[in-house]
Amino acid sequence: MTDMTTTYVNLAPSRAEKFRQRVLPMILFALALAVIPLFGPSRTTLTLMNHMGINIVFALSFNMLLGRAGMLSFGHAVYLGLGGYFCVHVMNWIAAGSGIWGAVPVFSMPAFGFAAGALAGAVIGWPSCRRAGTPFAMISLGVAELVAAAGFMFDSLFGGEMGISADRMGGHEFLGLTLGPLEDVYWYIAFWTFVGVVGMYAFTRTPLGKLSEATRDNPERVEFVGYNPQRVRYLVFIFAGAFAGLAGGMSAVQDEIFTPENLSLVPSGAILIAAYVGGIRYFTGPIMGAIVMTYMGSNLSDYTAGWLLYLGLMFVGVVMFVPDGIAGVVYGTWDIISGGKFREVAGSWAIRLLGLALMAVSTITLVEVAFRWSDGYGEVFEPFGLALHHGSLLTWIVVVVPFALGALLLRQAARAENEVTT
Amino acid sequence: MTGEALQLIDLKKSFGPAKIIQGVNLQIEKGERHAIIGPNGAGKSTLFNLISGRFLPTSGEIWLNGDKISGKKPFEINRMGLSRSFQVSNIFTNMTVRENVRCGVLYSMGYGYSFWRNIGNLREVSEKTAAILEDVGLIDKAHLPATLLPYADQRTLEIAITIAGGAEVILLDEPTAGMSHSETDRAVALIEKASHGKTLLIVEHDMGVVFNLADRISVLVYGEIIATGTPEEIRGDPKVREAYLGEEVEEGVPA
Amino acid sequence: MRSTRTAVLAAAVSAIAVTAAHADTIKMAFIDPLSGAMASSGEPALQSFMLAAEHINANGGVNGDDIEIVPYDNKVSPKESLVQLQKAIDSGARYILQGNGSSVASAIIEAVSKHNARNPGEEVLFFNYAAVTPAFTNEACSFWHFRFDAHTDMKMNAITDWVAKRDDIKKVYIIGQDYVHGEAVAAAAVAQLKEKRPDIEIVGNELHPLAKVKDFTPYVQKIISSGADAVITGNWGQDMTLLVKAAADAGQKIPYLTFYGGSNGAVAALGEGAIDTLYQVSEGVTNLDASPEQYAMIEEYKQRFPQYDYYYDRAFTTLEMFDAAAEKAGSVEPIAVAKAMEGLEVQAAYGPATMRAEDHQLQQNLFVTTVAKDQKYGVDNTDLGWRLVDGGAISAEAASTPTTCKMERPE
Amino acid sequence: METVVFALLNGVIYGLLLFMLSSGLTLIFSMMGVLNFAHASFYMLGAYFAYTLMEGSNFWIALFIAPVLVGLAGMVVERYGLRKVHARGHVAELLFTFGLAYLIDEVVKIFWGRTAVNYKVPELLDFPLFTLYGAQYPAYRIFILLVAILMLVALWYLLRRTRAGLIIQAALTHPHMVGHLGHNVPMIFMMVFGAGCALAGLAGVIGGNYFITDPAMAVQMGPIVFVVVVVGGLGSLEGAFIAAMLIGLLQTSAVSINASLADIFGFLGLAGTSEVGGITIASMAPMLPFLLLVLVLMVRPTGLMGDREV
Repeated sequence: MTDMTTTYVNLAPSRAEKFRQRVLPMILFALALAVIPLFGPSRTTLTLMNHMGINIVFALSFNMLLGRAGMLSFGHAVYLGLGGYFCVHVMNWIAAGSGIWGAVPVFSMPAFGFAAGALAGAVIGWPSCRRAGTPFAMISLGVAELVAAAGFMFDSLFGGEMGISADRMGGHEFLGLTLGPLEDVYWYIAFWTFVGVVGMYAFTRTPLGKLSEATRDNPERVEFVGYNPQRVRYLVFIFAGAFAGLAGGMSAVQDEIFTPENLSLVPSGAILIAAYVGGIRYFTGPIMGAIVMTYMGSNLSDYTAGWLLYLGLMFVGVVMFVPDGIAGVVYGTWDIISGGKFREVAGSWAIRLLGLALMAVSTITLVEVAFRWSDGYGEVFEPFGLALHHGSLLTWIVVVVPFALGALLLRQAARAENEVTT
Repeated sequence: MTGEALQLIDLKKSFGPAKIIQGVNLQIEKGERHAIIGPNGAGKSTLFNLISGRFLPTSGEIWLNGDKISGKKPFEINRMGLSRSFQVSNIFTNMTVRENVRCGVLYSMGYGYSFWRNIGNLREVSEKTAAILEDVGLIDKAHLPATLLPYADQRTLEIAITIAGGAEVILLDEPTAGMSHSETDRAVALIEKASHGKTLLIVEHDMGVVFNLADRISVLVYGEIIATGTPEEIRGDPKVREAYLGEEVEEGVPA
Repeated sequence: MRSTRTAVLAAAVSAIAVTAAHADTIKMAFIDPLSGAMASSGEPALQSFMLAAEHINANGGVNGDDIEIVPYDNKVSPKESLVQLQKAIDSGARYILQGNGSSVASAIIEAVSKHNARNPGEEVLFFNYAAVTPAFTNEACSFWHFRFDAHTDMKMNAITDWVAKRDDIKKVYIIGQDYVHGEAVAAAAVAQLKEKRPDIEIVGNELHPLAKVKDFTPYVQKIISSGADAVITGNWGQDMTLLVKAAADAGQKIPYLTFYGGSNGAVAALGEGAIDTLYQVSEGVTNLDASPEQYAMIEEYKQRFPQYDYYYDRAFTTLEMFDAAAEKAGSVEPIAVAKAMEGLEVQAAYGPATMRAEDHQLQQNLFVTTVAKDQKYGVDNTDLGWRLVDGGAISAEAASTPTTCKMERPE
Repeated sequence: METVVFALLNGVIYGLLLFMLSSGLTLIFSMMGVLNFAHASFYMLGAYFAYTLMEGSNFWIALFIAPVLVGLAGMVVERYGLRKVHARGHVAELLFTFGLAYLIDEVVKIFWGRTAVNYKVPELLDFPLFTLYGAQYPAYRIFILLVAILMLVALWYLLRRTRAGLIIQAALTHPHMVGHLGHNVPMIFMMVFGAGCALAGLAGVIGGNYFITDPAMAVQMGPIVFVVVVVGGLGSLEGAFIAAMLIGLLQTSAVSINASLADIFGFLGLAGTSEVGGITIASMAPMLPFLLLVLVLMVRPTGLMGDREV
């Protein structure tokens, strides 16, 4: 028994390692959340960050399915929507102040969203989790279509097209937060984002969380170690629904309105893209994806009419060339730098960056010129004082030459890196 | 009948018109090490799949420790104390070696679908996992992702997952297939140690391993058991020599 | 959108040069879809507002200040609209322009009311130019919201007025999308027809799911079997075009009275099948009699934005009324402008327009028109254009409906 | 009676059109295991290509050239896109086609604008063929019927009577075996993907002017095509045919049923004035395929005719 204990100590990470790997990132995350308001962000920034917080929780909950359990869902917004709708109703009950509702703080909304999301997951997951793989993906699509249609049919629950709105200041103060000013809402979102992130991280450390990964890798083998993979998927699905509902509760307070559009395939597709671009194989991937995509979704459209095309290109590019997403790139880079191999790869990296930049120049020029040509207002794309008209030779030089050059450089960089690794 | 760990009664399995298992009767005593041999295509893997619940029998019954298990699902059978390995390594590829074994340990230790416990704090689970890794000799590679293991180690891990749950009846499907001589010797030693005091049913092509390990041997040909007995009896059985061993002697390797 | 902005601004540079004395600009945030499929509704509206602003600025501006229309793309998402709204407010916009989608409008009305309550002294006004849910100027009315388009019930009033005049219409079929808007249209049609022409039989009243039907032939078959003389529908988008197309394919030549027949691309999609089948009710079409200035404006629009047609006349009315209100109030502060706007009357292109004080609903003439060949102005770059039908001019008084609005006004 | 006749006629035409779309998707899925999310986008491309070709030539030329162009586009997508993600499994492939659908949508908007284009029925076919119960029946619909049946026969002939068809058949039943036949598998994949897309393109050519050619047509048609192939059984052409017909007929006939839920479940005490009770079968018609999808997959995960659970 004694040597067993010693091996046990050897195997498990040491206290210091545990602290460095698990606790420290959480402390840093909490610190970052706490420090942000010191910079005096504008209300626009606060609104954007609040939406980032909501999307971080939402993307992580989506990744409980796709990244952790191998279940591709095209309808995850259903659970955020149902959780959020429930919270909006609860907020209205609070504002009406009847019965015990008057005592419930609006601050606790995400807990209600969590419960509603779990319930929705339990009900809808029962039929849909009996299948995995493509049938599951298709069922999720079908269910999403049905729920979104129901959203328009049942006015008393979903408020029809106009949706249902509520007032976040309807309840009494909690922790000194009236939830009126956006600064208050920021603290609320920060708190619940932290709870959501820690909660979902903790989930990966439970037996069920581990089994969900095992089921993703090899559902058949799971059966032969005593687990029912359908049950594993179903339970994970309920939790994913619950955390999506938590995000719904956060959203209900931030935006104070829910519309049937929140249940539709559009937000489901958006969160799929965010999680994937962030990197579904890493716990932090969807967090990065949510931050980047929320920012781009709200701000890219200020700069170009082609933002949807850019997002699409980016998504396809990630699927094709960077399957581990932003997180994969970040951690890969970090590994190389911390492994002291930076010098070896610096050359090929520089080539690669240059290649990417050239490709970007070419793509952006093509897209911008194409959009202006398509609009037909005779407007000309004028970066850096260059007049790039769709008919001019210069434009096509700016499109073709950097593209060819960039492709060449990227190929060379790939070859160089192959040599380093082999 | 009390001493029987596993009992197959007139077991049949057909895929469409093809009758793969045609009426198998077999009793395996508790603590017995039983090997099944036979040419390729005789239905050995199908038999394993029937016993472990992966396939449903067309007719016939299977009893485990006095309970009927035919018709039950694999995970139910596993929980009743029967565990199996696979011919082709069937492990959790994206997890580490330690996590692989831990998945095998969890259910039997009562942590089922628990989502309120931190797996790192489950001391018994960690100890049991470490003990198994130590036993099978993978302790040094505990933190490697399973995909990065060399082939023989993956086979070992396969066995480790199979025995991790502490099942009383263990089914091993060609555990040494594709291993070198020294690797095979190590695997046999491991199997002997791991199956100590347990009931073992093994399918194996390596006759050295079979005759070394088994208390009794059954010969399966075209879905039927043509002989069962001690290694000596089987060696001397003319039917077996004709149907199986003879072939092998002439052609070297079973076709 | 950006390209649009620069396109208009390029021309506006000269105007600014002339009126360089104007130091201040009044920012108006245009929050509507400017990318994706719905951009075809947002873009022409943005262009209309920009053109209108350009003309006002060229004529001396609003109390000497210039209007600047700043576009924000909301992707027709209510949530995204709230992000863009915050962005707009922070960038100094005190006036919000929006119209596409009652869900977005409802979100903005709510958000603006809350913002104004939580940030006194920083009030924002919402000019709604196209979201037509009646509730916005009835039970859900708000002091901070002004609507420049006739709402569903008013448009239905115009339709039923016209139907009432047509003695040959004895049977009416009502079909709509299965959500609040479709239900409201159906309810209004039934109630108004019963009152104006009790002898008319409603031979069908049917809802179908929103944007899910691909083949309307079975619906049209039901309509034909019912023997209807006219069809009333609140459908928009594909649901409207596909419905009318299926009717045209079946050789049906009865009026399909729509709210959104004038949307971009509808006539192009239907081709000649639209003639005398597709009807719409609106605050004006280009082929109505108008002043030479109006014709000049229509032509300038078409020349500048060849992809679209002059459609959003109410955009011009909106800014004209804002200009007049600011002048009357002597200020461009939202509260003062809002109060000045109440009860204000301006002369719009196709008749007088009055902002009713009690509910902030613009009262204006409405016109029932249909598609015909060889008109002065075609649409969708075809030779088909809108023509006023007999008895199709409905006065503002006739189109008006009472309101249930109980407005809370700031001191 | 008249409703039955119309429901049958229109249901069959709609079903055949659905089958045209889903047959290509099924072919692709059977061979490659890829559920092509962008399939409806190729349908849209077919309609737009035909519209543009019609401006320079006529409908009949477009009818043949446009599907070929769509097929070529499909081959390019397979060769330079899908093949790169193939090694990473089906989810990566599904996601690739998901992103591709976004891209095609945007590119179509750049080239043809954001609103509908006037893609007209050819004048030769623009006349009422006969009058049925007071409604004229457009000749073009019968033309769709003929083209669809022709395609059905051609597909059947190709699969049952030609060498290429035999290889494809072999691949349908034994997807892992094709490689052993000594055939150039990547080449076959590329051809099959191209052919599948061309079929979708053909559906676009004849469906684009039957319905409306605008940038939303892919999004509108996409989900229903998935429903067809999944309900029919992934990888089964017969299943796709049956499911397409079933959904075509179901949708068109449900429209003519005015009964509400209260009428049907009234015995349970459901009132016609309540929100649920007031829903009519007709208003639910377009949702029925999705309901069918969920039900079929719960009861029979392989679909109606499929034998593979993916």
